[in-house]
Amino acid sequence: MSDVKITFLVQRPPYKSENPKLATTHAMSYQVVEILLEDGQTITPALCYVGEGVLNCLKDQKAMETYGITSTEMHLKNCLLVDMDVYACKEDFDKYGIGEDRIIDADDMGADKKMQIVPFAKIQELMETSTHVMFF
Amino acid sequence: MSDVKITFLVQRPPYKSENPKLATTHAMSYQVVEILLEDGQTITPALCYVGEGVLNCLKDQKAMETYGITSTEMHLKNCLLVDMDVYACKEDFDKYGIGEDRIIDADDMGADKKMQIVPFAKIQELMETSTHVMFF
Amino acid sequence: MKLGVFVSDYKLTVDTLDRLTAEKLGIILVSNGVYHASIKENGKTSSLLDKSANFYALKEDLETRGIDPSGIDSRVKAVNYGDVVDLIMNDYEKLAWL
Amino acid sequence: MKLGVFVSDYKLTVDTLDRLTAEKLGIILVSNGVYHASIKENGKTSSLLDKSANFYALKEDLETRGIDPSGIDSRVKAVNYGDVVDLIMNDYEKLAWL
Amino acid sequence: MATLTIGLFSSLIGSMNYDFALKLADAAKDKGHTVNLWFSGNAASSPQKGQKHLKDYSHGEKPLRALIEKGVEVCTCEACSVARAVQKTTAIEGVKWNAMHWYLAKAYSSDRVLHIGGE
Amino acid sequence: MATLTIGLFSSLIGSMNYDFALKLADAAKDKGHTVNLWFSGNAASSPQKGQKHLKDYSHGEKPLRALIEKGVEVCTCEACSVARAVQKTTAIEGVKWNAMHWYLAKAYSSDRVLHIGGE
Repeated sequence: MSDVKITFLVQRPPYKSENPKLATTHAMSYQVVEILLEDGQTITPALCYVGEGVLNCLKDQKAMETYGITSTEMHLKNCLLVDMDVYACKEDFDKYGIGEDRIIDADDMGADKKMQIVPFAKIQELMETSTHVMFF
Repeated sequence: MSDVKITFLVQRPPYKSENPKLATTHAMSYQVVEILLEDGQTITPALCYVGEGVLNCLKDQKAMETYGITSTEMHLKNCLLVDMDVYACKEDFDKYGIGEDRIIDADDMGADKKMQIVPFAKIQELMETSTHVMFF
Repeated sequence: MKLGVFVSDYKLTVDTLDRLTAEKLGIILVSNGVYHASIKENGKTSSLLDKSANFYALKEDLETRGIDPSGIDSRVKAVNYGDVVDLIMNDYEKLAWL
Repeated sequence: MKLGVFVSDYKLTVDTLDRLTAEKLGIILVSNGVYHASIKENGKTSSLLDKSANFYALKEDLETRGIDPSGIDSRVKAVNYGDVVDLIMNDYEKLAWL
Repeated sequence: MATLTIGLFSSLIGSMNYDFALKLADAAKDKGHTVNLWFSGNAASSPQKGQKHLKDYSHGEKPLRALIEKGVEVCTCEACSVARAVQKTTAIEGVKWNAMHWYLAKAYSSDRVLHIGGE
Repeated sequence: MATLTIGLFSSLIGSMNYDFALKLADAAKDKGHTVNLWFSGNAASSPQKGQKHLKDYSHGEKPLRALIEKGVEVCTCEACSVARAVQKTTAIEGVKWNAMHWYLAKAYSSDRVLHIGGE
């Protein structure tokens, strides 16, 4: 039994580049990675939003209506739905004046998980306890 | 007889994106554009470097030796060789402490033209007297 | 000159817009540029909006990012693609993209 | 943690590097990041170099941009691709790219 | 009615500049203007035929074909395209192939030029 | 000797991150390390065969083939590639096609992961 932790750190706003979205889809793939690993081997992702990256977490993104593509919001909801740990930096929400009412949840999809709003120190700790970090 | 002036404004350093190079090649094509125009119609490009864009103008770029691609320096030399007007912002060279000895020329290729180091006000004037501007 | 500048990013790495002057300046916020119309940092609106210019923000790009066009800064007018075409053709002679 | 950070740009739009801490921090300047090792703005060297870290700059990327590796800031060591591999394998456990 | 030339240098997927340019071209055409569209830089890989339309990704082929159908002139920079392994034989029909002077010549006769060269 | 996995998300031409990743992979392999290379995002258009090698443009096909020859495992994100009209049938031989969990599985067994996801 051996687990490898990976921190996916999103530092940039959505849509300007594909990378913030790819952070969600890459992290999500931990769900199926076992088919390429040995028994008992697992990967645990932590998906973290810091800096302008927290702008990914605004709800009511209408990318499907406006441009016909899946919104970053929908990707994030899917992450919560499969019980992934998703963290966003409290200091940055405060800096941008983003209240909890504007932050994505997946309640309507029946998810138990919520986005975890944490101080940057917690994200630092996640990086320290991870085997690998990936900055998006 | 009618001339259309286009200001090509390069604001970004070389190699990070292809665009600063594409400014030189697009401007250069004024040389052959007459085959698509009527008699007496001409285009006059002004290629201008401002902000971090002036870092394109450093000489001794060894992109061919290191990565096997034509350097931005070589593209700029070719522009001077065909007598294009190339301007760079004096304030920005001063800001970055770049002396004339470090700035590209095409003397070795027999070019008569030199890069014209001008105050930003001159570049502003070029934009004002142009029909179109293209920011790279 | 009558210059329409498309601002497509939030954190700009170029300062050209701060340096140039235009008798008539239009700033059209598109893509991540629309955050300038909506996001306050530490309670302050974007300094871009302090410029002497007419401001527009593309509705589709606001909505894509979860921003309600009716709630943006009062100095900025929400416009759609058709409006942008009219701005380009009727109000500004030269166009720049940042 | 022992963290190696690749800085690939000159004007950074992200501030993550300013916020994180590491017991051992290596900053490897590549692509346009190499300007931090060479360009002074208004006579001042890049504030990046004031960080408590070991600094490296990729020779190939300096030379591509017309910068002589022998003339860079004394706090920065010029390295080649093989050296970068050794830094990755021997000196830093986690790697980040900015 | 006037003429607008759009120069696009961004990739099909990623920045959404591509989506912007196509929607703007469409809106201008709908208002009766003449529209030209030039692809250079990373936009020059976008005339490749056979893009699979997945909902997670921006898609260009269908709207590009619709623009051409509507009479928008679309041209790609040949050198930029072939360096990216896009060949005329496997490219979207109706896209013209030319060199950079095509863009300058269109700019010559355009009332407005929007050069989308950021990134 | 150790294992390095590089994840690359940048386009073939443009940022020079692609050139960097290929040169780093080559240098690591030369030192006897095991190297894996994952293409996603705009890098996923780079396995397209038939890139014309022009001196003005970065070129990936030849160095990529050389890396594969040397034993570097290269894999592209299938969804990212097909959305960009890159098909298996016209892709560079030896490049694997898989989904994102390939990258995570390689990361699992790697001593070092360099994720080049900027831009």
